[in-house]
Amino acid sequence: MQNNLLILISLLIILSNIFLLGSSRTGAMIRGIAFQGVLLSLLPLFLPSESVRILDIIILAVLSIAIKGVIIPHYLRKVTRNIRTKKELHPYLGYSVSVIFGLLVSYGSFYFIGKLPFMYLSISPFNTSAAFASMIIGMFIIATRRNIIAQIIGYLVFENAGFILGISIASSQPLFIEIGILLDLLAGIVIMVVAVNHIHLYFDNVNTDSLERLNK
Amino acid sequence: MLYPIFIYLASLVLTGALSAAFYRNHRFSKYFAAVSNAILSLIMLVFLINRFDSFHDEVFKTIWSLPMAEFHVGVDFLSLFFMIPLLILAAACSIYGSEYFKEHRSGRFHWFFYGLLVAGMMMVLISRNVVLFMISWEIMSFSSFLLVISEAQKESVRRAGWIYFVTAHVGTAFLLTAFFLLGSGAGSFNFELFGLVPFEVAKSNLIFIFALAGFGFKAGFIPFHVWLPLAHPAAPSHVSGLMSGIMIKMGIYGILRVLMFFTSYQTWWGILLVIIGASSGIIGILFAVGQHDIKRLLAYCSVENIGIILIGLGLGVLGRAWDYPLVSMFGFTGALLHIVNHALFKGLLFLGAGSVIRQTGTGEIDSLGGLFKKMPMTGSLFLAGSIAVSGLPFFNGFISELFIYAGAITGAVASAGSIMPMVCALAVMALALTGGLAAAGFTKLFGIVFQGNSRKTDISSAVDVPSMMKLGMIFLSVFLVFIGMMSFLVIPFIEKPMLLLSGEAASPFIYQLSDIGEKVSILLVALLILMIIIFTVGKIFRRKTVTDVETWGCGYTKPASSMQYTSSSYAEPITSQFGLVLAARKELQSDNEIFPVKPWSFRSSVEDWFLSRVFIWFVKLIDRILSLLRWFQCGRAGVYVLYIGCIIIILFIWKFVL
Amino acid sequence: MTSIQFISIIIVIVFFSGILISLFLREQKSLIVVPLWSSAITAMLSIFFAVELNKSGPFLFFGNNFIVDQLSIYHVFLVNIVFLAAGIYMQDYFAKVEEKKGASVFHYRRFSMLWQAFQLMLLVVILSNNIGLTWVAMEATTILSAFLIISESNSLSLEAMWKYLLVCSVGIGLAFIGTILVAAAGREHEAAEHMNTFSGLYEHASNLNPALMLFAFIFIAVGYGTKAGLAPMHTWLPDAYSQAPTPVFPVFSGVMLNAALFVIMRYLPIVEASMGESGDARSILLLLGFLSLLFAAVFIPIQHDLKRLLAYSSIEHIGIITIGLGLGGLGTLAALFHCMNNLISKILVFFSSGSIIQEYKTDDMRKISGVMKRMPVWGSAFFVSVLVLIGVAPFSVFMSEFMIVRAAFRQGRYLLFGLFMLGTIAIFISMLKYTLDMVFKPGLEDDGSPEKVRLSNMIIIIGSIAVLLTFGLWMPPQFLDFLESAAAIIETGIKI
Amino acid sequence: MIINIIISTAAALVFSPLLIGIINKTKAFFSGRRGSPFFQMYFDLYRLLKKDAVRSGTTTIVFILAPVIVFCCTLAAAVLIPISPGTGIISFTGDFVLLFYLLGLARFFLIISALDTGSSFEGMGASREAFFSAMAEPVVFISILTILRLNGTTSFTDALGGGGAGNWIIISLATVPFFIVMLAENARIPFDDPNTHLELTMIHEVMILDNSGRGLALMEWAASIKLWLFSLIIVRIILPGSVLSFLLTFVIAVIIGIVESVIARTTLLKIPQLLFSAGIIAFLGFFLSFSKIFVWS
Repeated sequence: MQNNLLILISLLIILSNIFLLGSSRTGAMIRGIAFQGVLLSLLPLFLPSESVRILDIIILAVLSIAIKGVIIPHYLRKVTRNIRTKKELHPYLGYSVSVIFGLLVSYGSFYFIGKLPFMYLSISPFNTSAAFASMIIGMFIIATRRNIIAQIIGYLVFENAGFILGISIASSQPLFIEIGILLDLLAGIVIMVVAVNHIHLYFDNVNTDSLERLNK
Repeated sequence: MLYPIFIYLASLVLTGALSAAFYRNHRFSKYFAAVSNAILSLIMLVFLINRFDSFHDEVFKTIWSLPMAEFHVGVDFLSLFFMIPLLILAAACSIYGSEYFKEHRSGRFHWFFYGLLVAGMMMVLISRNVVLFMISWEIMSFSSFLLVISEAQKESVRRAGWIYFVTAHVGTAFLLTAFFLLGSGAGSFNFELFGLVPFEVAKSNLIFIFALAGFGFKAGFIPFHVWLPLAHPAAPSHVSGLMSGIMIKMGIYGILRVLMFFTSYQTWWGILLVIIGASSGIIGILFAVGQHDIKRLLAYCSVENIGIILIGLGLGVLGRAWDYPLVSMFGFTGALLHIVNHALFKGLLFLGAGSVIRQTGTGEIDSLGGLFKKMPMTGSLFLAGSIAVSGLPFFNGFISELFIYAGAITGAVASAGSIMPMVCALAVMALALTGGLAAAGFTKLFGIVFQGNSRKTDISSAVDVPSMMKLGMIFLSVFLVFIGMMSFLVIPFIEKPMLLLSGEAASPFIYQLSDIGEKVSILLVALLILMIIIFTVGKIFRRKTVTDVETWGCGYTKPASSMQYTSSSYAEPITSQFGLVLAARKELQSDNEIFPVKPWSFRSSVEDWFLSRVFIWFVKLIDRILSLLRWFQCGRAGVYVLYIGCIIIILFIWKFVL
Repeated sequence: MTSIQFISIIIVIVFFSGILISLFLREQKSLIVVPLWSSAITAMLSIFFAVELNKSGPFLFFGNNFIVDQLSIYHVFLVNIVFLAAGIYMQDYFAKVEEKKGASVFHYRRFSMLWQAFQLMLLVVILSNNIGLTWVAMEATTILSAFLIISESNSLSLEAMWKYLLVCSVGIGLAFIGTILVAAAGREHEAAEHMNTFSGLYEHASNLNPALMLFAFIFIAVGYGTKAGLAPMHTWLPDAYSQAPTPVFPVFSGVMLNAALFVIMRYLPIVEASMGESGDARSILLLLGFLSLLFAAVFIPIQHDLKRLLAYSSIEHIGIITIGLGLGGLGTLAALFHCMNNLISKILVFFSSGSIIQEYKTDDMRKISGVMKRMPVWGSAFFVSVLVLIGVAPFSVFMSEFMIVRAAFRQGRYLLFGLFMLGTIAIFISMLKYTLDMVFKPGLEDDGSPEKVRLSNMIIIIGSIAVLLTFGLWMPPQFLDFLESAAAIIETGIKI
Repeated sequence: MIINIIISTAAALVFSPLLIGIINKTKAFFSGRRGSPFFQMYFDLYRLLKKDAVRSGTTTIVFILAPVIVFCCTLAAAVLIPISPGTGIISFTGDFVLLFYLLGLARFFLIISALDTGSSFEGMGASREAFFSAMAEPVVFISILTILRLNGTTSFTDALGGGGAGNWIIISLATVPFFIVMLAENARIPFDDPNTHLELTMIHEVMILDNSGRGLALMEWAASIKLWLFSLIIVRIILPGSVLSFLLTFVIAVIIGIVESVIARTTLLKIPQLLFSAGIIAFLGFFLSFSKIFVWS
């Protein structure tokens, strides 16, 4: 039962990744990443209860729902409204290509990662593979998108991969470390958004094309 | 012997530091540094010569808190021998240098680095541990680099300093390789352990090649000479004297030191050395003949003389490899003596060139002339140096070349087989050709600069140099004549270092050396007496009147100083005949009117294609290879992230899939 | 051990009070003195740590979350020396800035607070025994230094900051994944409660899952390597260096690079021990180190911007240190030694180039000339520092590079040896050329006013040259011992 | 020893001007003239020694010293050659280097005394002299190596004053380059024409344009001694064992005269090629002296 739920969550995560890869609108992407954040926050609940204190798990879940599912999407939405970029994005690679890439990566990570000789450690190999797929997809989004907001979302996907992995494979961190990690992420996003605001003020757009002058 | 050397080193550095501290009183600071430098060197020299006969190898060891390092110094006859020219030149050049800077003051640390350079060379000579050796070696390069860029506000000087230091650094890389190879068998970095277990042939060949290249960058034989003709003109003259005189010999010292680690020599080492020496000698002097700048000419001449030394070394190695102790003895003796001799006369010539440049403001040969009358002392000393460098009798250059000749002749006459006679004949031919061309080059230099009338520069107000500078030059020229005339008194100093190199097999024949020396001396003294007699007789019976007139212009009524032969025209036959090697460029400026009104001018210049084609080409090649990767930093943050992903995947595949 | 805890509490108090005091201070001068004091106190206390260490050997405190051993103390000391020097230099720098444009108190306050927080986080990175805590603190330094970059906004600095944020965040994310994987490997072991600490991992290293550890190490090397500026993850570094607002900042990042590399040093013995010294982890480091050297050699010849040039030089030296680590044995010792040499020469080169840039109001090297004439002291310091950086003997950088090539040669890695030589020579050629022109080429205009150098700055200059020279010629035996035991920790880990 | 020296010196001083006379007589004979007397050179020298001198104001002490040095060095070199078997006054390994370097010293001073006047003509002559002699020296040395190998000694004077000659092919291969170099070094046709004055093709004569009086006498005498020296060497190479072989130098002079009469002066640009071919012949001789093809003993 638990296991099936875990697989379901992993599948949903992968689907949301594919969705992010295929969507062209910022608003949709933000919704997608919020959905992924909520999904992730459920993961701690599936941890074997003997290894961690239940209170810790609840605190962690609540905090991550708050940060990943509410605060960060909200903040991103605000900045998107602020800089008024709902237009079509022009990625370096087309959406359909991206989706195909995402599928390939997901399949590949199930194939390769599942074969690694330490998979027995994770609560579910499915989960771990999804994490690595997210990692690569996150980087892919960063690399192929022109819009800075999309890059931030890519970064969030990438960070989520770490979170999934943390939950699924190694759950022995003390609470304060986990919270520190979440807060760090929050602070990172905040400062990125501040940067986006600055960039927008300065260039009147948030395309990465104007950020290619330092190149030698 | 070692403790006095330590004291000498310490006081050199100390006086340098003090002179930097007293820089405010510039006059005092420079005299203090220069004079104390000279006195210290002289005291050391006298002490050394005094102790030479009763000397035994000395070693001093103590722990040194650096990984792999041990403070291991020692003196043997080879080091001792190299110290003699070092100390003589250090003294002469510092005395001279005290007056050299005329208008602008020398830098605050000039004398400090001068002392450091001398100390560095001394340290090179006594180091018996790789780490210590490399540090001393680098101190030497570093301080000489800083001295070369004394006048770095000039573009040419910066370029020269740059190329010099780069070549020095590349040389260090080769040296490190050679020493690592040496040390890999011994398991230690102390020289005494190198070669205790004989090296395999392949390894010893590798060591030899790397050492030759590494030390070659300092010694400056072809093709490693590129820095010499740039750095010597750039440096202040007393520094170029010291560098060309003795610093490049440290490269030779290194080669000798490495050779001493081997119990048996390979034949092809000797052949290679002779071939490099011969080509270095011939090409070096050809380049020299084509130059228009006094110090550049002298620098190329150093390349030539290093070539001659290498011929001697090559013969020595061949003699040992093929078991002809006589060849080996003559070869090494000649090489060692030529090291000293070249140090002396090249030092003198650089100092003389410096005097000319200082008093006239130019080193351009073609614009000078007639300086002998204005600067008789510099002129005479320069003449002495010129004769010596051409290897002609009465001066020291002859003696050493004679010994190298003797080695080659013995090899050519006495040996069986066909390779050895050919190599020896090559040596003889190269020596003869370089000798003749050197005479051509230095008659040109002396004749154009000191004789005739001035061509462009106004020398009416030129006077001879201050007495301190004269003193430095006279000091050196005394040795020139002394070794040239009384060589048998000098030979005992060479015998022991020579035996270290050529092995004990040569010791039964050692009497031949001073025998030759004595015979030459007797003949030369007799000849000198004859000359004096004839000259005096001519003076005494001087009933005839001598009328002063203008030079006969062959009927031309208005001779002008611009009609004189220039260095371009003097060297033209040679540069055009050897165009294959020299790639001489001729510029003829003329107007093709029927009645020419504009003045025509002709100028030939010799470009060093080793620098322009080989060295710069190499630097550009590296740059071109590197530039293949310049797209990497494309400026797009997303791509940068992609790189990170790629390296992760690459590492994953490398470690888990392959 | 209580005294140690006491001391460390003092340190924390010092920093926090520093941050608090900065909040209430209104005078610019005092605002920039506060960080100076905090770093001075820390530097002195680190000596106390070292003494304590000598008496009792490595120890843990604060519930196994912090560790003091030779390795960490060495780095703590180095980092604080750099901060101290930076603090001293900053007095002069800001005084000059103040003359020219009136920066607001807010500016100073933010700077002072960020600086101290940054310094504290670095201390945590180095002293932390908990792998998670290390990561958190490392991430915090990224964010804090991003705030430092943002303080001056023009288009280029924004661009630099964006790249810095993005690339470093991804890097640090990878480091997080690596950390998790290591923790997972530790969880497998029965003594699981200590297995998220370095000391615990050292202890049971041979029982860890080797494949997992290697897998984790790929992430750790790449992740922390991004922060350390290893190629090909170095791309943010030249941009951030060149656009950083003050010449002090590059020193910060220099320290940050070292701290990131320090974390890799911590992990290295664990991974190697778990794989039975197979050398796989080391070979990864060798590859990354070599790539850094290569990319430095690729980009240095075409630089026109002084700060970017120095950034690439930093990449080169980090690469050299990494190669040393990858070689092991003598290489490890050399790498640690090179850390020190690099940091101290960084002090010299960044301060002198900072002064030059401030004087010439440009960082385009083609427009800077005649430095020696115009500012003899800083000019000579700059010249010497570049000579040090390109590995001229008898300075200590030469010595450490010598040891590294020796190690490479002894292990029979002739190709690496040759490429190392080629790379350093290529860098030597171009850096020397730039420097000669900058320092000696006659300047266009000379305003005639003699250069004024504060006594404190003179002390920094002479002190660092003296240290570089001394350590190139002679290491104090105690220092060598200390270094060797620190290297032994990287080689084999420690048992407490 | 002393007697040997005196004999050699006297022979060099006395016979050398005669060689010039013989050459001129031969040339006159071939061109159908009566020509100047055999002893014309002696008269010239006597006249010059008596004469007043005229000296350029541009010159320095070098110009005054040069004739003495040139004369003494050439004479000393000539004295080193054994005039009859076993009369070498000095012998050691590489003694010929001393001999030829003494000539080199003489040449050095000849050149700088020419440059001392600042005249473009003399500069031109000096330039050519410097170049051609540099080319000639290796040729001579290789030839000498061949001779030394044949005699199995490392001392040239021993070889000249010794007994046995070797294979005649090799000896002639060693002698021909010597002869060519002799023509070059002594400013003879086809390298130079001693009879023309003030032509742009000249080498030796043009260098002593400004010498006069005693200076000129010493220079001319030195030149004739040099010719004597070379012919004596050739004679002793060909006939090492004979006492009176020095008389054959006069035959050499006749041959020179014949050569000068039948060959035209070559262009300057071809001189290096001529010397180069002489070098090739010399090398061939040397190569044969140790190659296994030839067995002569």
